[in-house]
Amino acid sequence: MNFSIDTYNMESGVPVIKLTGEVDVYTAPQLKQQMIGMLEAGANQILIDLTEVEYFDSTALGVLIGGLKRMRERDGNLSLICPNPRIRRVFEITGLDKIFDIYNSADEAKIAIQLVP
Amino acid sequence: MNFSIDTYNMESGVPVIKLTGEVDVYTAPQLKQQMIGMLEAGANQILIDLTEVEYFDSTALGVLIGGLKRMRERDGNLSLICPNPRIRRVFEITGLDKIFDIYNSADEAKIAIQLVP
Amino acid sequence: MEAQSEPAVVELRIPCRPEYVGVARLALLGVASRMKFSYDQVEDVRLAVGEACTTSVEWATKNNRADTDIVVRSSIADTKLTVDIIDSSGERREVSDDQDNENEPESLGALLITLLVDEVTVTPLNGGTHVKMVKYAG
Amino acid sequence: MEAQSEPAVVELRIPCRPEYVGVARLALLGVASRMKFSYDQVEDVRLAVGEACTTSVEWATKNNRADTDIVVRSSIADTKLTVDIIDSSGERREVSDDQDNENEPESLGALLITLLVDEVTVTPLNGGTHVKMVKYAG
Ligand SMILES: Nc1ncnc2c1ncn2[C@@H]1O[C@H](COP(=O)(O)OP(=O)(O)O)[C@@H](O)[C@H]1O
Ligand SMILES: Nc1ncnc2c1ncn2[C@@H]1O[C@H](COP(=O)(O)OP(=O)(O)O)[C@@H](O)[C@H]1O
Repeated sequence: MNFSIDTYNMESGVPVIKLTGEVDVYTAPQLKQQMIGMLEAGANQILIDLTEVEYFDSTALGVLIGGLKRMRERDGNLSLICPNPRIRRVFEITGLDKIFDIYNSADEAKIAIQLVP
Repeated sequence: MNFSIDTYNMESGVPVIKLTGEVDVYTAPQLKQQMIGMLEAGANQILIDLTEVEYFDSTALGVLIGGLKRMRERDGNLSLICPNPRIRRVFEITGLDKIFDIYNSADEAKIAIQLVP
Repeated sequence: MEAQSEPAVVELRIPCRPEYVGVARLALLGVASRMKFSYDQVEDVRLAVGEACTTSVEWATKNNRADTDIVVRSSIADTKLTVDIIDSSGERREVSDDQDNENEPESLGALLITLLVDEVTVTPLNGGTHVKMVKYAG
Repeated sequence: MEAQSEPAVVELRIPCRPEYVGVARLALLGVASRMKFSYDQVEDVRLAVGEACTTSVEWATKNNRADTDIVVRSSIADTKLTVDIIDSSGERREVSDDQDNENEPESLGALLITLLVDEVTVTPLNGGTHVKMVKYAG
Protein backbone atom coordinates (compact mmCIF):
# COMPACT_ATOMS: atom_id res chain seq x y z
CA MET A 1 0.00 0.00 0.00
CA ASN A 2 1.41 3.31 -1.12
CA PHE A 3 1.03 5.32 2.09
CA SER A 4 3.12 6.05 5.14
CA ILE A 5 3.00 8.44 8.04
CA ASP A 6 5.98 9.67 10.07
CA THR A 7 6.18 12.12 12.93
CA TYR A 8 8.98 14.19 14.33
CA ASN A 9 9.47 17.43 16.25
CA MET A 10 11.06 20.58 14.90
CA GLU A 11 13.83 22.12 17.00
CA SER A 12 11.22 24.51 18.40
CA GLY A 13 9.23 21.48 19.57
CA VAL A 14 6.41 21.87 17.04
CA PRO A 15 5.25 18.39 16.03
CA VAL A 16 5.29 17.52 12.33
CA ILE A 17 3.24 14.81 10.62
CA LYS A 18 4.94 13.83 7.39
CA LEU A 19 2.72 11.99 4.91
CA THR A 20 3.91 9.98 1.94
CA GLY A 21 1.90 8.56 -0.95
CA GLU A 22 -1.87 8.46 -1.32
CA VAL A 23 -4.02 10.06 1.37
CA ASP A 24 -7.57 9.00 0.64
CA VAL A 25 -10.68 7.41 2.13
CA TYR A 26 -8.60 4.31 2.93
CA THR A 27 -5.58 5.97 4.54
CA ALA A 28 -6.92 9.29 5.91
CA PRO A 29 -8.20 7.61 9.10
CA GLN A 30 -4.55 7.02 10.05
CA LEU A 31 -3.87 10.73 9.69
CA LYS A 32 -6.91 11.47 11.84
CA GLN A 33 -5.69 9.09 14.58
CA GLN A 34 -2.26 10.66 14.56
CA MET A 35 -3.71 14.17 14.77
CA ILE A 36 -6.06 13.23 17.61
CA GLY A 37 -3.09 11.80 19.51
CA MET A 38 -1.24 15.11 19.22
CA LEU A 39 -4.32 17.12 20.19
CA GLU A 40 -4.75 14.98 23.28
CA ALA A 41 -1.09 15.45 24.11
CA GLY A 42 -1.84 19.19 24.22
CA ALA A 43 -0.20 20.42 21.03
CA ASN A 44 -1.27 23.90 19.98
CA GLN A 45 0.79 23.97 16.79
CA ILE A 46 0.82 21.11 14.30
CA LEU A 47 2.55 21.07 10.96
CA ILE A 48 1.46 18.61 8.27
CA ASP A 49 4.11 17.97 5.62
CA LEU A 50 2.55 17.06 2.25
CA THR A 51 5.79 17.26 0.26
CA GLU A 52 5.79 13.55 -0.59
CA VAL A 53 2.03 13.21 -1.04
CA GLU A 54 0.90 12.22 -4.51
CA TYR A 55 -2.83 12.02 -4.00
CA PHE A 56 -5.03 13.94 -1.59
CA ASP A 57 -8.81 13.60 -1.62
CA SER A 58 -11.79 15.21 0.10
CA THR A 59 -11.65 12.75 2.99
CA ALA A 60 -8.13 13.92 3.73
CA LEU A 61 -9.20 17.57 3.37
CA GLY A 62 -12.02 16.88 5.82
CA VAL A 63 -9.56 15.50 8.36
CA LEU A 64 -7.37 18.59 8.05
CA ILE A 65 -10.37 20.90 8.40
CA GLY A 66 -11.45 19.04 11.52
CA GLY A 67 -7.95 19.35 12.94
CA LEU A 68 -7.73 23.04 12.12
CA LYS A 69 -11.05 23.74 13.85
CA ARG A 70 -9.90 22.02 17.05
CA MET A 71 -6.56 23.82 16.98
CA ARG A 72 -8.25 27.18 16.49
CA GLU A 73 -10.57 26.46 19.42
CA ARG A 74 -7.47 26.38 21.63
CA ASP A 75 -5.97 29.41 19.86
CA GLY A 76 -3.48 27.22 18.10
CA ASN A 77 -2.95 26.49 14.44
CA LEU A 78 -2.54 23.65 11.99
CA SER A 79 -0.33 24.58 9.03
CA LEU A 80 0.76 22.77 5.91
CA ILE A 81 3.93 22.29 3.93
CA CYS A 82 2.90 21.75 0.33
CA PRO A 83 5.34 22.57 -2.47
CA ASN A 84 3.69 20.16 -4.95
CA PRO A 85 1.46 22.22 -7.29
CA ARG A 86 -0.75 19.26 -8.11
CA ILE A 87 -1.69 18.81 -4.45
CA ARG A 88 -1.85 22.54 -3.81
CA ARG A 89 -4.38 22.80 -6.60
CA VAL A 90 -6.86 20.72 -4.58
CA PHE A 91 -6.69 23.38 -1.86
CA GLU A 92 -6.93 26.21 -4.36
CA ILE A 93 -9.97 25.02 -6.29
CA THR A 94 -11.88 24.36 -3.05
CA GLY A 95 -10.84 27.74 -1.62
CA LEU A 96 -9.15 26.00 1.30
CA ASP A 97 -5.86 27.74 0.52
CA LYS A 98 -7.45 30.78 2.17
CA ILE A 99 -8.24 28.84 5.35
CA PHE A 100 -4.89 27.13 5.84
CA ASP A 101 -1.41 28.60 6.14
CA ILE A 102 0.47 26.75 3.42
CA TYR A 103 4.29 26.86 3.15
CA ASN A 104 6.62 25.70 0.42
CA SER A 105 9.20 24.08 2.67
CA ALA A 106 9.90 23.05 6.25
CA ASP A 107 12.32 25.97 6.55
CA GLU A 108 9.71 28.49 5.41
CA ALA A 109 7.21 27.01 7.88
CA LYS A 110 9.74 27.10 10.70
CA ILE A 111 10.47 30.79 10.25
CA ALA A 112 6.80 31.75 9.94
CA ILE A 113 5.73 29.75 12.99
CA GLN A 114 8.51 31.21 15.14
CA LEU A 115 7.41 34.73 14.27
CA VAL A 116 3.92 34.06 15.58
CA PRO A 117 3.76 35.00 19.26
CA MET B 1 0.23 8.33 -23.58
CA ASN B 2 3.28 7.61 -21.51
CA PHE B 3 5.81 6.85 -24.26
CA SER B 4 8.31 8.78 -26.30
CA ILE B 5 11.16 7.99 -28.63
CA ASP B 6 14.16 10.22 -29.38
CA THR B 7 17.19 9.64 -31.55
CA TYR B 8 20.61 11.20 -31.61
CA ASN B 9 24.15 10.29 -32.66
CA MET B 10 27.07 9.77 -30.34
CA GLU B 11 30.26 11.70 -31.15
CA SER B 12 31.52 8.53 -32.83
CA GLY B 13 28.46 8.63 -35.10
CA VAL B 14 26.75 5.62 -33.54
CA PRO B 15 22.99 6.24 -33.58
CA VAL B 16 21.14 6.04 -30.28
CA ILE B 17 17.42 5.39 -29.81
CA LYS B 18 16.35 6.74 -26.45
CA LEU B 19 13.05 5.35 -25.17
CA THR B 20 10.97 6.86 -22.37
CA GLY B 21 7.99 5.36 -20.57
CA GLU B 22 6.10 2.18 -21.41
CA VAL B 23 7.32 0.04 -24.29
CA ASP B 24 4.63 -2.53 -24.91
CA VAL B 25 2.37 -4.05 -27.57
CA TYR B 26 0.95 -0.57 -28.22
CA THR B 27 4.17 1.41 -28.48
CA ALA B 28 6.79 -1.18 -29.58
CA PRO B 29 5.80 -0.80 -33.27
CA GLN B 30 7.21 2.74 -33.11
CA LEU B 31 10.53 1.35 -31.90
CA LYS B 32 10.47 -1.19 -34.71
CA GLN B 33 9.86 1.53 -37.32
CA GLN B 34 12.69 3.62 -35.96
CA MET B 35 15.07 0.64 -35.99
CA ILE B 36 14.10 -0.34 -39.54
CA GLY B 37 14.83 3.22 -40.63
CA MET B 38 18.34 3.03 -39.19
CA LEU B 39 18.94 -0.39 -40.69
CA GLU B 40 17.90 0.89 -44.11
CA ALA B 41 20.20 3.87 -43.64
CA GLY B 42 23.04 1.35 -43.33
CA ALA B 43 23.83 1.53 -39.59
CA ASN B 44 25.95 -1.33 -38.33
CA GLN B 45 25.93 -0.21 -34.71
CA ILE B 46 22.78 0.81 -32.88
CA LEU B 47 22.46 1.67 -29.23
CA ILE B 48 19.09 1.52 -27.50
CA ASP B 49 18.91 3.58 -24.32
CA LEU B 50 16.41 2.12 -21.83
CA THR B 51 17.40 4.38 -18.92
CA GLU B 52 14.02 6.14 -18.80
CA VAL B 53 11.92 3.07 -19.60
CA GLU B 54 9.53 2.01 -16.89
CA TYR B 55 7.84 -0.93 -18.57
CA PHE B 56 9.23 -3.34 -21.17
CA ASP B 57 7.27 -6.34 -22.36
CA SER B 58 7.80 -9.36 -24.62
CA THR B 59 6.70 -7.45 -27.71
CA ALA B 60 9.47 -4.95 -27.08
CA LEU B 61 11.95 -7.78 -26.43
CA GLY B 62 10.87 -9.37 -29.72
CA VAL B 63 11.59 -6.12 -31.58
CA LEU B 64 15.08 -5.92 -30.05
CA ILE B 65 15.79 -9.58 -30.89
CA GLY B 66 14.70 -8.95 -34.48
CA GLY B 67 16.97 -5.90 -34.68
CA LEU B 68 19.91 -7.79 -33.16
CA LYS B 69 19.55 -10.59 -35.72
CA ARG B 70 19.61 -8.18 -38.62
CA MET B 71 22.58 -6.29 -37.19
CA ARG B 72 24.51 -9.53 -36.66
CA GLU B 73 23.78 -10.56 -40.26
CA ARG B 74 25.75 -7.53 -41.36
CA ASP B 75 28.42 -8.14 -38.69
CA GLY B 76 27.16 -5.22 -36.67
CA ASN B 77 25.67 -5.09 -33.23
CA LEU B 78 22.72 -3.73 -31.31
CA SER B 79 23.54 -2.90 -27.71
CA LEU B 80 21.55 -1.63 -24.78
CA ILE B 81 21.94 0.92 -22.03
CA CYS B 82 19.90 -0.32 -19.08
CA PRO B 83 20.81 0.79 -15.57
CA ASN B 84 17.29 0.20 -14.21
CA PRO B 85 17.32 -3.14 -12.33
CA ARG B 86 13.59 -3.64 -12.80
CA ILE B 87 13.91 -3.52 -16.58
CA ARG B 88 17.17 -5.44 -16.54
CA ARG B 89 15.41 -8.23 -14.69
CA VAL B 90 13.19 -8.88 -17.72
CA PHE B 91 16.33 -9.60 -19.73
CA GLU B 92 17.83 -11.70 -16.98
CA ILE B 93 14.89 -13.99 -16.34
CA THR B 94 14.49 -14.67 -20.05
CA GLY B 95 18.23 -15.29 -20.48
CA LEU B 96 18.43 -12.45 -23.00
CA ASP B 97 21.11 -10.71 -20.93
CA LYS B 98 23.49 -13.30 -22.41
CA ILE B 99 22.47 -12.39 -25.97
CA PHE B 100 22.66 -8.60 -25.69
CA ASP B 101 25.55 -6.39 -24.64
CA ILE B 102 24.00 -4.36 -21.83
CA TYR B 103 25.69 -1.26 -20.37
CA ASN B 104 24.92 0.79 -17.29
CA SER B 105 25.39 4.19 -18.89
CA ALA B 106 25.95 5.95 -22.19
CA ASP B 107 29.58 6.53 -21.18
CA GLU B 108 30.18 2.87 -20.49
CA ALA B 109 28.59 1.96 -23.84
CA LYS B 110 30.66 4.56 -25.67
CA ILE B 111 33.93 3.19 -24.34
CA ALA B 112 33.00 -0.43 -25.04
CA ILE B 113 31.78 0.25 -28.57
CA GLN B 114 34.91 2.21 -29.44
CA LEU B 115 37.10 -0.69 -28.32
CA VAL B 116 35.36 -3.08 -30.73
CA PRO B 117 37.21 -3.07 -34.07
CA MET C 1 -27.30 6.98 -35.33
CA GLU C 2 -24.64 9.63 -35.13
CA ALA C 3 -21.91 9.83 -37.70
CA GLN C 4 -19.31 8.96 -35.09
CA SER C 5 -17.67 5.66 -34.30
CA GLU C 6 -18.90 3.76 -31.26
CA PRO C 7 -17.03 4.78 -28.12
CA ALA C 8 -14.74 2.12 -26.66
CA VAL C 9 -15.90 0.96 -23.25
CA VAL C 10 -13.76 0.01 -20.26
CA GLU C 11 -15.72 -1.39 -17.35
CA LEU C 12 -14.43 -1.96 -13.85
CA ARG C 13 -16.22 -3.59 -10.93
CA ILE C 14 -14.75 -3.17 -7.45
CA PRO C 15 -15.95 -3.98 -3.94
CA CYS C 16 -17.57 -0.91 -2.37
CA ARG C 17 -14.86 -0.58 0.28
CA PRO C 18 -12.19 2.07 0.99
CA GLU C 19 -9.22 -0.10 -0.03
CA TYR C 20 -10.48 -0.51 -3.62
CA VAL C 21 -11.08 3.13 -4.53
CA GLY C 22 -7.40 3.36 -5.48
CA VAL C 23 -7.87 0.62 -8.08
CA ALA C 24 -10.57 2.68 -9.79
CA ARG C 25 -8.30 5.74 -9.74
CA LEU C 26 -5.45 3.82 -11.36
CA ALA C 27 -7.70 2.32 -14.03
CA LEU C 28 -9.03 5.78 -14.89
CA LEU C 29 -5.50 7.14 -14.98
CA GLY C 30 -4.83 4.51 -17.64
CA VAL C 31 -7.97 5.35 -19.59
CA ALA C 32 -7.54 9.13 -19.47
CA SER C 33 -3.82 9.10 -20.27
CA ARG C 34 -4.59 7.25 -23.52
CA MET C 35 -6.87 10.12 -24.58
CA LYS C 36 -6.10 13.65 -25.76
CA PHE C 37 -6.17 15.08 -22.25
CA SER C 38 -3.54 17.35 -20.80
CA TYR C 39 -1.66 16.22 -17.75
CA ASP C 40 -3.90 18.38 -15.55
CA GLN C 41 -7.06 17.03 -17.15
CA VAL C 42 -5.94 13.45 -16.54
CA GLU C 43 -5.43 14.43 -12.93
CA ASP C 44 -8.93 15.98 -12.81
CA VAL C 45 -10.50 12.76 -14.06
CA ARG C 46 -8.57 10.64 -11.58
CA LEU C 47 -9.60 12.87 -8.70
CA ALA C 48 -13.25 13.18 -9.77
CA VAL C 49 -13.68 9.43 -10.15
CA GLY C 50 -11.93 8.87 -6.84
CA GLU C 51 -14.35 11.30 -5.18
CA ALA C 52 -17.40 9.64 -6.71
CA CYS C 53 -16.27 6.19 -5.55
CA THR C 54 -15.41 7.57 -2.11
CA THR C 55 -18.94 8.92 -1.75
CA SER C 56 -20.31 5.51 -2.74
CA VAL C 57 -18.11 3.87 -0.12
CA GLU C 58 -19.21 6.34 2.55
CA TRP C 59 -22.89 5.69 1.88
CA ALA C 60 -22.34 1.94 1.75
CA THR C 61 -20.71 2.12 5.18
CA LYS C 62 -23.57 4.25 6.52
CA ASN C 63 -26.24 1.99 5.04
CA ASN C 64 -24.52 -1.30 5.91
CA ARG C 65 -23.93 -2.14 2.28
CA ALA C 66 -20.18 -2.70 2.29
CA ASP C 67 -20.72 -6.11 0.65
CA THR C 68 -21.92 -4.51 -2.59
CA ASP C 69 -19.93 -3.45 -5.66
CA ILE C 70 -19.28 -0.26 -7.57
CA VAL C 71 -19.30 -0.38 -11.36
CA VAL C 72 -17.17 2.25 -13.09
CA ARG C 73 -17.84 2.37 -16.81
CA SER C 74 -15.71 4.61 -19.05
CA SER C 75 -16.96 5.39 -22.54
CA ILE C 76 -14.10 6.69 -24.61
CA ALA C 77 -14.87 8.82 -27.64
CA ASP C 78 -12.43 10.95 -29.58
CA THR C 79 -12.47 14.06 -27.39
CA LYS C 80 -15.07 13.06 -24.81
CA LEU C 81 -14.80 10.78 -21.83
CA THR C 82 -18.00 9.72 -20.08
CA VAL C 83 -17.69 7.89 -16.79
CA ASP C 84 -20.68 6.21 -15.18
CA ILE C 85 -20.25 5.29 -11.53
CA ILE C 86 -23.04 3.03 -10.35
CA ASP C 87 -23.30 1.84 -6.78
CA SER C 88 -25.72 -0.25 -4.74
CA SER C 89 -24.97 1.64 -1.56
CA GLY C 90 -28.64 2.26 -0.71
CA GLU C 91 -30.46 5.54 -0.47
CA ARG C 92 -28.41 8.72 0.07
CA ARG C 93 -30.60 10.06 2.81
CA GLU C 94 -29.20 12.85 4.96
CA VAL C 95 -29.85 12.16 8.61
CA SER C 96 -30.84 15.06 10.86
CA ASP C 97 -27.83 17.16 11.63
CA ASP C 98 -27.48 16.43 15.30
CA GLN C 99 -24.08 14.79 15.17
CA ASP C 100 -20.54 15.91 14.59
CA ASN C 101 -20.72 17.29 11.08
CA GLU C 102 -17.31 15.92 10.23
CA ASN C 103 -19.07 12.67 9.57
CA GLU C 104 -21.35 14.10 6.91
CA PRO C 105 -20.34 12.68 3.63
CA GLU C 106 -20.54 14.39 0.30
CA SER C 107 -20.23 18.12 0.43
CA LEU C 108 -16.51 18.57 -0.26
CA GLY C 109 -16.39 15.56 -2.58
CA ALA C 110 -19.41 16.79 -4.53
CA LEU C 111 -17.88 20.26 -4.79
CA LEU C 112 -14.65 18.81 -6.15
CA ILE C 113 -16.42 16.70 -8.76
CA THR C 114 -18.36 19.74 -9.98
CA LEU C 115 -15.15 21.72 -10.29
CA LEU C 116 -13.16 18.97 -12.00
CA VAL C 117 -15.41 17.71 -14.78
CA ASP C 118 -17.52 19.45 -17.41
CA GLU C 119 -20.85 17.78 -16.68
CA VAL C 120 -22.14 15.75 -13.77
CA THR C 121 -25.54 14.27 -13.02
CA VAL C 122 -26.55 12.25 -9.99
CA THR C 123 -29.56 9.96 -10.33
CA PRO C 124 -31.00 7.70 -7.63
CA LEU C 125 -31.27 4.11 -8.77
CA ASN C 126 -33.13 1.23 -7.30
CA GLY C 127 -30.94 0.54 -4.26
CA GLY C 128 -28.17 2.90 -5.19
CA THR C 129 -26.97 5.89 -7.16
CA HIS C 130 -25.78 6.54 -10.70
CA VAL C 131 -23.26 9.36 -11.12
CA LYS C 132 -22.53 10.30 -14.71
CA MET C 133 -19.64 12.63 -15.46
CA VAL C 134 -18.35 13.98 -18.75
CA LYS C 135 -14.96 15.50 -19.46
CA TYR C 136 -14.02 16.98 -22.82
CA ALA C 137 -10.44 16.85 -24.05
CA GLY C 138 -8.63 19.85 -25.48
CA MET D 1 -16.65 -24.78 2.47
CA GLU D 2 -13.24 -23.69 3.55
CA ALA D 3 -12.68 -21.83 6.78
CA GLN D 4 -11.59 -18.73 4.88
CA SER D 5 -13.45 -15.60 3.99
CA GLU D 6 -14.67 -15.11 0.43
CA PRO D 7 -12.05 -13.51 -1.75
CA ALA D 8 -12.80 -9.98 -2.89
CA VAL D 9 -13.26 -9.74 -6.64
CA VAL D 10 -12.17 -6.91 -8.93
CA GLU D 11 -13.31 -7.32 -12.51
CA LEU D 12 -12.13 -5.31 -15.48
CA ARG D 13 -13.39 -5.46 -19.05
CA ILE D 14 -11.29 -3.81 -21.78
CA PRO D 15 -11.42 -3.76 -25.57
CA CYS D 16 -9.08 -6.41 -26.99
CA ARG D 17 -6.76 -3.84 -28.55
CA PRO D 18 -3.14 -2.80 -27.93
CA GLU D 19 -3.95 0.61 -26.43
CA TYR D 20 -5.97 -0.89 -23.55
CA VAL D 21 -3.45 -3.41 -22.24
CA GLY D 22 -1.92 -0.62 -20.17
CA VAL D 23 -5.25 -0.07 -18.39
CA ALA D 24 -5.24 -3.71 -17.24
CA ARG D 25 -1.65 -3.36 -16.04
CA LEU D 26 -2.51 -0.28 -13.99
CA ALA D 27 -5.59 -1.89 -12.46
CA LEU D 28 -3.54 -4.94 -11.44
CA LEU D 29 -0.86 -2.68 -10.03
CA GLY D 30 -3.60 -1.25 -7.82
CA VAL D 31 -4.89 -4.66 -6.82
CA ALA D 32 -1.49 -6.21 -6.11
CA SER D 33 -0.10 -3.22 -4.23
CA ARG D 34 -3.01 -3.49 -1.75
CA MET D 35 -1.94 -7.07 -0.95
CA LYS D 36 1.02 -8.43 1.02
CA PHE D 37 3.27 -8.60 -2.02
CA SER D 38 6.81 -7.29 -2.15
CA TYR D 39 7.64 -4.57 -4.61
CA ASP D 40 9.13 -7.17 -6.97
CA GLN D 41 6.10 -9.43 -6.71
CA VAL D 42 3.77 -6.55 -7.58
CA GLU D 43 5.94 -5.97 -10.62
CA ASP D 44 5.72 -9.67 -11.54
CA VAL D 45 1.93 -9.57 -11.44
CA ARG D 46 1.78 -6.41 -13.53
CA LEU D 47 4.09 -7.91 -16.15
CA ALA D 48 2.41 -11.32 -16.22
CA VAL D 49 -1.06 -9.84 -16.66
CA GLY D 50 0.28 -7.48 -19.32
CA GLU D 51 1.75 -10.45 -21.19
CA ALA D 52 -1.48 -12.45 -21.00
CA CYS D 53 -3.51 -9.53 -22.34
CA THR D 54 -0.91 -8.89 -25.05
CA THR D 55 -1.23 -12.48 -26.23
CA SER D 56 -5.02 -12.07 -26.35
CA VAL D 57 -4.61 -8.90 -28.41
CA GLU D 58 -2.19 -10.60 -30.80
CA TRP D 59 -4.58 -13.49 -31.43
CA ALA D 60 -7.53 -11.13 -31.82
CA THR D 61 -5.58 -9.24 -34.48
CA LYS D 62 -4.66 -12.49 -36.24
CA ASN D 63 -8.21 -13.84 -36.08
CA ASN D 64 -9.94 -10.55 -36.94
CA ARG D 65 -11.53 -10.28 -33.52
CA ALA D 66 -10.29 -6.83 -32.46
CA ASP D 67 -13.91 -5.87 -31.72
CA THR D 68 -14.11 -8.28 -28.77
CA ASP D 69 -13.28 -7.70 -25.11
CA ILE D 70 -10.90 -9.13 -22.54
CA VAL D 71 -12.19 -9.77 -19.04
CA VAL D 72 -9.57 -9.62 -16.28
CA ARG D 73 -10.91 -10.93 -12.98
CA SER D 74 -8.79 -10.68 -9.85
CA SER D 75 -9.76 -12.77 -6.83
CA ILE D 76 -8.03 -11.40 -3.79
CA ALA D 77 -7.52 -13.69 -0.81
CA ASP D 78 -5.25 -13.08 2.14
CA THR D 79 -1.98 -14.29 0.65
CA LYS D 80 -3.19 -15.51 -2.74
CA LEU D 81 -4.06 -13.57 -5.86
CA THR D 82 -5.83 -15.40 -8.67
CA VAL D 83 -6.21 -13.61 -11.98
CA ASP D 84 -8.45 -14.97 -14.71
CA ILE D 85 -7.89 -13.49 -18.15
CA ILE D 86 -10.68 -14.46 -20.52
CA ASP D 87 -10.68 -13.42 -24.15
CA SER D 88 -12.89 -14.03 -27.19
CA SER D 89 -9.97 -13.80 -29.58
CA GLY D 90 -10.82 -17.03 -31.39
CA GLU D 91 -8.81 -20.21 -31.60
CA ARG D 92 -5.05 -20.01 -30.91
CA ARG D 93 -4.08 -22.07 -33.90
CA GLU D 94 -0.45 -21.90 -34.98
CA VAL D 95 -0.20 -21.47 -38.71
CA SER D 96 2.53 -23.39 -40.54
CA ASP D 97 5.85 -21.78 -39.89
CA ASP D 98 6.61 -20.50 -43.35
CA GLN D 99 6.66 -16.82 -42.53
CA ASP D 100 8.99 -14.50 -40.70
CA ASN D 101 8.95 -15.97 -37.23
CA GLU D 102 9.05 -12.55 -35.63
CA ASN D 103 5.33 -12.48 -36.15
CA GLU D 104 4.68 -15.59 -34.09
CA PRO D 105 2.91 -14.59 -30.95
CA GLU D 106 3.23 -16.26 -27.61
CA SER D 107 6.59 -17.86 -27.03
CA LEU D 108 8.41 -15.08 -25.15
CA GLY D 109 5.23 -13.87 -23.48
CA ALA D 110 4.30 -17.38 -22.36
CA LEU D 111 7.82 -17.93 -21.04
CA LEU D 112 7.62 -14.71 -19.03
CA ILE D 113 4.26 -15.60 -17.50
CA THR D 114 5.57 -19.01 -16.42
CA LEU D 115 8.57 -17.37 -14.79
CA LEU D 116 6.62 -14.60 -13.07
CA VAL D 117 3.68 -16.34 -11.38
CA ASP D 118 3.40 -19.48 -9.26
CA GLU D 119 0.74 -21.30 -11.29
CA VAL D 120 -0.63 -20.81 -14.76
CA THR D 121 -3.15 -22.79 -16.79
CA VAL D 122 -4.36 -22.05 -20.30
CA THR D 123 -7.73 -23.49 -21.32
CA PRO D 124 -9.43 -23.05 -24.69
CA LEU D 125 -12.91 -21.64 -24.35
CA ASN D 126 -15.71 -21.48 -26.81
CA GLY D 127 -14.38 -18.74 -29.11
CA GLY D 128 -11.45 -17.76 -26.96
CA THR D 129 -9.02 -18.65 -24.20
CA HIS D 130 -9.03 -18.63 -20.42
CA VAL D 131 -5.68 -18.03 -18.74
CA LYS D 132 -5.67 -18.52 -14.99
CA MET D 133 -2.67 -17.42 -12.97
CA VAL D 134 -1.99 -17.62 -9.27
CA LYS D 135 0.58 -15.68 -7.28
CA TYR D 136 1.20 -16.26 -3.58
CA ALA D 137 2.30 -13.40 -1.36
CA GLY D 138 5.17 -13.68 1.08
N1 LIG E 1 -14.49 25.24 1.31
C1 LIG E 1 -14.62 25.07 2.65
N2 LIG E 1 -14.11 25.99 3.48
C2 LIG E 1 -14.22 25.84 4.82
N3 LIG E 1 -14.79 24.78 5.41
C3 LIG E 1 -15.32 23.83 4.65
C4 LIG E 1 -15.26 23.91 3.24
N4 LIG E 1 -15.84 22.80 2.71
C5 LIG E 1 -16.26 22.08 3.77
N5 LIG E 1 -15.94 22.67 4.93
C6 LIG E 1 -16.20 22.16 6.29
O1 LIG E 1 -15.33 21.06 6.51
C7 LIG E 1 -15.97 20.05 7.26
C8 LIG E 1 -15.85 18.72 6.57
O2 LIG E 1 -16.31 18.86 5.24
P1 LIG E 1 -17.08 17.71 4.50
O3 LIG E 1 -17.39 18.16 3.13
O4 LIG E 1 -18.21 17.26 5.33
O5 LIG E 1 -15.94 16.62 4.41
P2 LIG E 1 -16.12 15.04 4.48
O6 LIG E 1 -16.55 14.65 3.11
O7 LIG E 1 -14.76 14.58 4.86
O8 LIG E 1 -17.16 14.73 5.53
C9 LIG E 1 -17.41 20.50 7.46
O9 LIG E 1 -17.51 20.98 8.76
C10 LIG E 1 -17.60 21.61 6.45
O10 LIG E 1 -18.45 22.62 6.95
N1 LIG F 1 15.36 -16.52 -24.75
C1 LIG F 1 15.57 -16.33 -26.08
N2 LIG F 1 16.84 -16.23 -26.53
C2 LIG F 1 17.09 -16.02 -27.83
N3 LIG F 1 16.15 -15.86 -28.76
C3 LIG F 1 14.88 -15.94 -28.38
C4 LIG F 1 14.52 -16.18 -27.02
N4 LIG F 1 13.17 -16.20 -26.94
C5 LIG F 1 12.72 -15.98 -28.18
N5 LIG F 1 13.72 -15.84 -29.06
C6 LIG F 1 13.61 -15.55 -30.49
O1 LIG F 1 13.15 -14.22 -30.63
C7 LIG F 1 12.28 -14.12 -31.73
C8 LIG F 1 11.01 -13.44 -31.30
O2 LIG F 1 10.50 -14.13 -30.15
P1 LIG F 1 8.93 -14.32 -29.91
O3 LIG F 1 8.75 -15.04 -28.65
O4 LIG F 1 8.33 -14.94 -31.12
O5 LIG F 1 8.52 -12.83 -29.70
P2 LIG F 1 7.14 -12.16 -30.11
O6 LIG F 1 6.19 -12.56 -29.02
O7 LIG F 1 7.49 -10.72 -30.12
O8 LIG F 1 6.76 -12.68 -31.47
C9 LIG F 1 12.06 -15.52 -32.26
O9 LIG F 1 12.83 -15.65 -33.42
C10 LIG F 1 12.60 -16.44 -31.17
O10 LIG F 1 13.19 -17.57 -31.70
